[in-house]
Amino acid sequence: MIRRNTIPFGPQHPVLPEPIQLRLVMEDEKIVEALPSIGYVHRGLEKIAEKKDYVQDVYLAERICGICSFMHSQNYCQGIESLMNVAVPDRARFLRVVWAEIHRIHSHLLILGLLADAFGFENLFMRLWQIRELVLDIMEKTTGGRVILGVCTIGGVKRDITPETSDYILRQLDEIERQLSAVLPSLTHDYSVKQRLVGIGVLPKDKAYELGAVGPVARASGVAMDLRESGYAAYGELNFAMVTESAGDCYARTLVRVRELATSADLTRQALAKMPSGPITTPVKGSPTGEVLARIEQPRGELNFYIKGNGSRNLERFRVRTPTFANLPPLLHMLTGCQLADVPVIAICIDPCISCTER
Amino acid sequence: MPAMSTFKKSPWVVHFNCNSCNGCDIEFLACLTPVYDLERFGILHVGNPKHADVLLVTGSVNHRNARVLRNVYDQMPAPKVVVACGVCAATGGIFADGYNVLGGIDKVVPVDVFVPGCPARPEAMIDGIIRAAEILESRNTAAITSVSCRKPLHRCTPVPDSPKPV
Amino acid sequence: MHETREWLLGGLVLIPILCGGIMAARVPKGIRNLLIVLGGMTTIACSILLALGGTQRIALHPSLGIAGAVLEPLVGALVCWIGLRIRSRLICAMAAMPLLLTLASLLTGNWAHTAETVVVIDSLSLVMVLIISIVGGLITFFAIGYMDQHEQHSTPTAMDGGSFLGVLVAFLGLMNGLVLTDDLRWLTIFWEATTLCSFLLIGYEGSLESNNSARRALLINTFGGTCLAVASFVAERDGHGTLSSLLTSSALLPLALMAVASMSKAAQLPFQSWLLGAMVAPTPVSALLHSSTMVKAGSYLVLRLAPALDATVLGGIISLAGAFTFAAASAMSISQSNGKRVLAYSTIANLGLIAACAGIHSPLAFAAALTILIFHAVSKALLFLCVGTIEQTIGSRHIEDMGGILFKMPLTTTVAIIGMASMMVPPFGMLIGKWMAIEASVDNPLILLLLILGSALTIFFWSKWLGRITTASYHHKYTIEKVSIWMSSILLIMGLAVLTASLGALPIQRYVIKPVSLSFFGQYGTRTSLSLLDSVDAFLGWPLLVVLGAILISVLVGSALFRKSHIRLPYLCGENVDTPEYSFIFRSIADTPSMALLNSYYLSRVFGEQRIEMICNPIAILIVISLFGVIFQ
Amino acid sequence: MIHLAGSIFSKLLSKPDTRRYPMERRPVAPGTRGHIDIEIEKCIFCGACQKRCPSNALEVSRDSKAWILNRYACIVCGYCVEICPKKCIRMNDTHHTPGA
Amino acid sequence: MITPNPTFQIALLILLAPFFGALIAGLDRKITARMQGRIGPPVLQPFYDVMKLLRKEPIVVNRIQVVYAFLHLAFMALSLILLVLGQDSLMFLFVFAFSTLALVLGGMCVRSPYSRIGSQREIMLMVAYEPVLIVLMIGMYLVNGSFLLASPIAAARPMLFTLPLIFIAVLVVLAIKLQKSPFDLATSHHAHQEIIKGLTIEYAGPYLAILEIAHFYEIALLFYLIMLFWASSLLIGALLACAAFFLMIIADNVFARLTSIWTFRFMWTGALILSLTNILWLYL
Amino acid sequence: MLDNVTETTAEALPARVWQTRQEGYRFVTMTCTDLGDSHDILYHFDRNYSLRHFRLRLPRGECLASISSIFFAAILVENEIKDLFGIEFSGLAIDYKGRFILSDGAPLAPLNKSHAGIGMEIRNLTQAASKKEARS
Ligand code: SF4
Ligand code: SF4
Ligand code: SF4
Ligand code: SF4
Ligand code: SF4
Ligand code: SF4
Ligand code: SF4
Ligand code: SF4
Repeated sequence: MIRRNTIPFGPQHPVLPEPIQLRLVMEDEKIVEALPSIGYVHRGLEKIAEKKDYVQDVYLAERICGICSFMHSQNYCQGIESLMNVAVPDRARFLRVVWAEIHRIHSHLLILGLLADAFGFENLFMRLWQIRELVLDIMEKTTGGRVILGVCTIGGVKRDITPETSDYILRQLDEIERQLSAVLPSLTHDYSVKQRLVGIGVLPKDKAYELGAVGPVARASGVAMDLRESGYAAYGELNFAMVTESAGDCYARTLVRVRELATSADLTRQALAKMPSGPITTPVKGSPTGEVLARIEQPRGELNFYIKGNGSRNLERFRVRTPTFANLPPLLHMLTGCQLADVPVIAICIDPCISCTER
Repeated sequence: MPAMSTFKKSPWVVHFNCNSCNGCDIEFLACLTPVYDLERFGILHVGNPKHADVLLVTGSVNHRNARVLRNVYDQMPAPKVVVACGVCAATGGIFADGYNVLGGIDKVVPVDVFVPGCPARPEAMIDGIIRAAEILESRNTAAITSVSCRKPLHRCTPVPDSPKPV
Repeated sequence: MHETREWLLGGLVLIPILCGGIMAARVPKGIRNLLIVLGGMTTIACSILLALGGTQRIALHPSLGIAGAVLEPLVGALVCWIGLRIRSRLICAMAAMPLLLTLASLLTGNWAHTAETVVVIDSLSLVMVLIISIVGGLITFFAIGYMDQHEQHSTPTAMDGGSFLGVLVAFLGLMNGLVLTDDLRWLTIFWEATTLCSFLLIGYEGSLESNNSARRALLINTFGGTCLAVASFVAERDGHGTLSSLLTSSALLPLALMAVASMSKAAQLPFQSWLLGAMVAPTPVSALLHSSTMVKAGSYLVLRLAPALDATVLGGIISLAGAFTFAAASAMSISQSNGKRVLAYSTIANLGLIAACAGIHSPLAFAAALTILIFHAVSKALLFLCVGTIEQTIGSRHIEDMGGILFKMPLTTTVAIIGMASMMVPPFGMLIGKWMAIEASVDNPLILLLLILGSALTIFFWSKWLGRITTASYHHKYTIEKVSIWMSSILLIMGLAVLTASLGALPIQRYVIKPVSLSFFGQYGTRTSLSLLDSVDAFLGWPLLVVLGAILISVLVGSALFRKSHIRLPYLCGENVDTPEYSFIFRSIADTPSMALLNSYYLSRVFGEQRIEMICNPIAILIVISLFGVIFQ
Repeated sequence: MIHLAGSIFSKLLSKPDTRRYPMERRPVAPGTRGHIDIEIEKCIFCGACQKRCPSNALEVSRDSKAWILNRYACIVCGYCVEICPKKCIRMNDTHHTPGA
Repeated sequence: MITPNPTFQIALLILLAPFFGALIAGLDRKITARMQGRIGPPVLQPFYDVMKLLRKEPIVVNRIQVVYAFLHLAFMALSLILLVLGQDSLMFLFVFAFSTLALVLGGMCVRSPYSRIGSQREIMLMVAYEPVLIVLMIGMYLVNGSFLLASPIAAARPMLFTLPLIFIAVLVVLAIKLQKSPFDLATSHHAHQEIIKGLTIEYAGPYLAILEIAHFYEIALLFYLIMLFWASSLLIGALLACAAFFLMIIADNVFARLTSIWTFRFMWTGALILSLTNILWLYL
Repeated sequence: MLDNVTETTAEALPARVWQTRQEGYRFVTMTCTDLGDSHDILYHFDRNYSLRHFRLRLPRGECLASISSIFFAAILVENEIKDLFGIEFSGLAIDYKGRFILSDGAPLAPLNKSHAGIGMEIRNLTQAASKKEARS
């Protein structure tokens, strides 16, 4: 007779840099039910946004989450710009792509490192995070912030990239790729790593679509969906091939992220090369009215902001639906039936960001 | 035992993310990695409050995580210190106005070191933890008995040992 | 002295049977208890007196031989009649065998072959008598207290306490007879009689389950009994009416048959199912059947045979079967959460170990077998009694329900901890036995492998259990157990016995077991095994004493350092709820409290009972068949 | 099978990547948002910075001529620096030291 | 083996072994850090850690836990003594196994799910590696004709030549015992992902220090055990052990953690068969 | 700007959502806005980067049928709206009972306009304390 075990997984748990609780019901070490309990990082950001003025909200939006902070400010600015019919200067659109893609590289390296940590590969974790510091150096050099960049603003960007910094970025990217080439094969080809990833947490394509998976999780299951294809910012003028995999397991998700590192580096290079000259910002007057659902492809997938203005400096409603929020139902699906040892791996593989999920 | 500066040489840190936007968290994690390498000070990142000397908190307190923070703090053996990382942990930062933000973590646990910044830079965190380790050293072992255990455990009633799950 | 000896024999065999017989006649409770004490005490006293007298052959009146020849078919007929009543053709057919054989021997003309019936009191039978009388006696005393309570909360059955206890006491007498007699016919009679008694005891509850179990026990053991009967017939035909003469002959067929008989009684694979079924009976029965009597008859027989197995292939196969049983039963017990079943599998495993050693045919192996036999009897009896007591108190025999009992039932649990420790922890006796067994089997790689795997697996279930009963919540205030004086005193005595026996493990080794095994093997032993035995003997006792000292000091220092003020809630990811009742509740979904539960692992997908049975039973059957294959080679 | 094997040796033998922070301070990139400072002489106490500060970290009082920064509330966003009419708020590139 | 007086030897062992173990642990951490491109802690860090732990508040969940901690320590020290004094090898193994068992029981006897998971896994690991160790002892007997652990020292030929396959299997056991990837399942300093700190989770302060000290003894013990494979020369034996430990560090840095079932399967097939093959050729 | 918005009613909603699912749309999210006397609820769906929205006016105090049986993915957002706006959903596949994102002691339905939603008192407290520090 098997008796069921119930254990809390989180909120204070070392594998989760962020607090969320999964209540795991297990038979021996096999998970039969996993239910999330959230609200440990709910700050009430949507309400705060209504109380601050819409320019201050740029700073607030950046702090929805520190990992892809730039994407949040970018999406917010794009939403407000579309409400106010602001035409963003071309150079600013390209600059946004540069920072967004560099941000994506940092975010992917971060989560790949955490993934390595989740399956107990400390060296790999350390190496990936050490390379990530090179990315942070780029950000610090170009924006003055390591994590929260604070460069996006309504109507454009605040800082320019000079030819020298552009060269610096290119050199740094080469260095990053050189160092990654020594480390990434271990993540994609090592026996012990594959043992922990291949066939773990399988999410079939139809389930992925039905449960609303987004970003690398969806793409790893073969759902071709990448909002960059819709051509916001300067993506319409750059070439890139969407990365998809079909297996739908943790390994596929890892591969998607690994391959996206290359796409992002490539996009950065393209954007730097094709960078038009001109101003980086336009003046913005008035207040937003109307409603919009602004969308953008974040490192973790599709990010939605519903912004409703009422003609005053305060917004009527600001709602955030982040990719992790969409990826939680697929996570529950993947967890059922897996082994306890695989819980951290599967959880990290959706790249959970609770902070933006709960706002 | 000679009063060796053992605490200063091996402060073990447990990290709890309260209401943080992740900015401070990833900066703390960055401290552990090769570029900043906290372990060279003997600092170990432990997952378990029972093994920790330093509680490093990022983010502010909300209604749900206040109790968790308190529990984590209570489960640490004395002597212990608390480091609040980032302005959220100090005052609530940009979120201080939120309906679900109770304020800085000093609302729930006694804080010894505040590290400003949004996010706090790794260098600032290193300063903060080293400072905390010094405070730890100065807290003498005799104070151990004055651990905070908020409530008396009196109301104990016998219960069946393996009751059905609630 | 001769006369006294005969009286002693009477005390050992007849008095218990007599007492049991009287009790079966529904005497009042007071007299009943008196009779039990009388029967038990007499056996214990007689066994000690007998042991003091040393080894000897006693020839009894020749008429007993005739009586045996008459009784044997009668017992067979009785079994046959029961078989008819429970509608089992198979049992009838098998039980009819002795009848037919008697007929056959009448025809062939060697009926009532022996002029005298001999009782051989050698060192082996002395050891057995001591175990049976002392351990068995104590169990019957325990049963007084146990059945009192048991009857209070169970429906009365056809066999109410009186006759039940009667059978229990009579069992001791029958077992004593079994190990003392040298006459093959009497051996068969006692053998069948114990089968019958166990049938009655297992069927005590009268429920469907217990009836089925009783029937299975009868079936399997009758099969063994029939093998024995055939063996004795064949031996007699060849002119060996007694065990001792049979063993000096080189007749393989009777040996093989007797080996099978011993396997069935000792519940070796593939015969293990009856012993597991026997768990439905009240705990004293399990204790009696598993530790000192019934199954030990099987081990006794195989040990008896051991010297005759002199490096034959037969010995190898017996050994293999035993080792295989050891490994398989250990594996099966991993998936068990029912305490009694765990004990049952562990019994099967240990009996397998004994058989494995007996087959190896070396003095060291024999000594190992004897050591295991002795310590197992005491420890296992103790454990069964503990589980019984625990079950009566907490109402469950599931291991997972036993958390925290250290505080609810301090005495029983402490004794149980000693019992469990004695099964696997140095310096207790069982471990010494296992140690010798492994060293003795170094020359048989296959057996060695099975022993190694088996002993690794045993760690699994013992530690699970031990961990669970020592579990304590933070600050539980329990109501302390109330156990009847009969039960608690017996538990205490047995606990102390285990402790002292283990303390004296090496002296016992040197002064009891080594002489016995030398007396059996002195002339046969190969050089290496003798030198190994010497190395055991030369093994300094100090590590064992130091180990015990370390345990003692650790326990004392550890508990002295503990302060109540140091207690904190366990780690539950920070979501503990500090309720006064539980220390393991965490807040979960929607802020509602949820209980953190973590049972031990049973790995039923890997070590599931059925799964392993499916693999192991066929293999075991093949081994049994090959036992005969050897003969016809 | 084991792709890291080679590079761990090169790591072992080469100089560590660690920046020995308290011992050696690395020059920060120009324009790094470290902390803000005020040149109080230039300030006209107009209160614009207080009004715009997203984090309510500033308190300006025209009457008592006070400009107070709560450095434990300032998110170092630099908005005040941008909007100050007198350009008297400066962005410094070093971080504030922790306080107790 | 050098000093004839056993009492003196025992005292020396009890006092020095933990220092030796701590030193190795410190080196381990340092080298690991360097392999990751970090500076790493001072080599003496394990000492500081233990000293600090001893000064902390001793918080526990129940009394028995404390008893088990002491049992673990006592038996670990004892098994080291049995080993170095060359006592019977199986008896040594039993004492050694019980030491681990005490740790497991200490983890099990608290009502903490993580601690219990750690314990269950440790039991699985024990069941996985115990046969290999017994086979090692059998091999030793077959080579040296005696179960005494002193016998390899007297032997002329290093055991490494006669038991090479067993040596490999023992290396795997070493990885398990040192909680190195891919086997760092039950408890480990760095791998806290699944079960935080596994079975030591409910120990704090001085009691954790006791477990640490016991681990230092264990390191010394394992070091000696490896040395036995080249017992004829103290120096070469030590070098061999150093090489083995270095190998462990490398393994720790190039493997991900695998699961307990995988470990179990691997030990009972791969490692066990490897060592049995070695035994078989000794029979031939 | 939001286009492709279809106004619908609470009764007609499930059928429409079902049909949308049949057409191969993916559930994106829901947005609720407090309009004072009623709640404005938007359902967002996506197919190949083109959005489709349903708009629903829910008078205060009325209950809404959950679509979690059609799109399981809606379960979280419905629970969230329940917490933040106090709208009851019938037939939730997993019901967190209004304690999904808010905990005991947190304000009820804080995203409604009637709720001030700002913890000024607390803020003043903390600021006063840390200001002292900042000055010194
Ligand atoms: S998993 Fe990573 S982030 Fe989490 S505790 Fe471990 S090192 Fe820290
Ligand atoms: S998705 Fe995660 S990393 Fe990105 S902004 Fe949101 S919380 Fe931060
Ligand atoms: S201080 Fe800033 S970076 Fe840190 S958690 Fe708060 S908002 Fe995020
Ligand atoms: S029991 Fe009372 S006095 Fe003692 S630590 Fe707890 S709260 Fe303080
Ligand atoms: S047992 Fe309970 S009541 Fe008694 S001192 Fe301890 S906590 Fe208090
Ligand atoms: S908290 Fe629970 S276990 Fe502890 S004393 Fe109270 S009732 Fe007993
Ligand atoms: S905006 Fe500038 S001038 Fe005005 S109060 Fe602030 S610092 Fe002074
Ligand atoms: S930097 Fe930003 S947060 Fe700080 S005072 Fe200026 S506006 Fe306020």
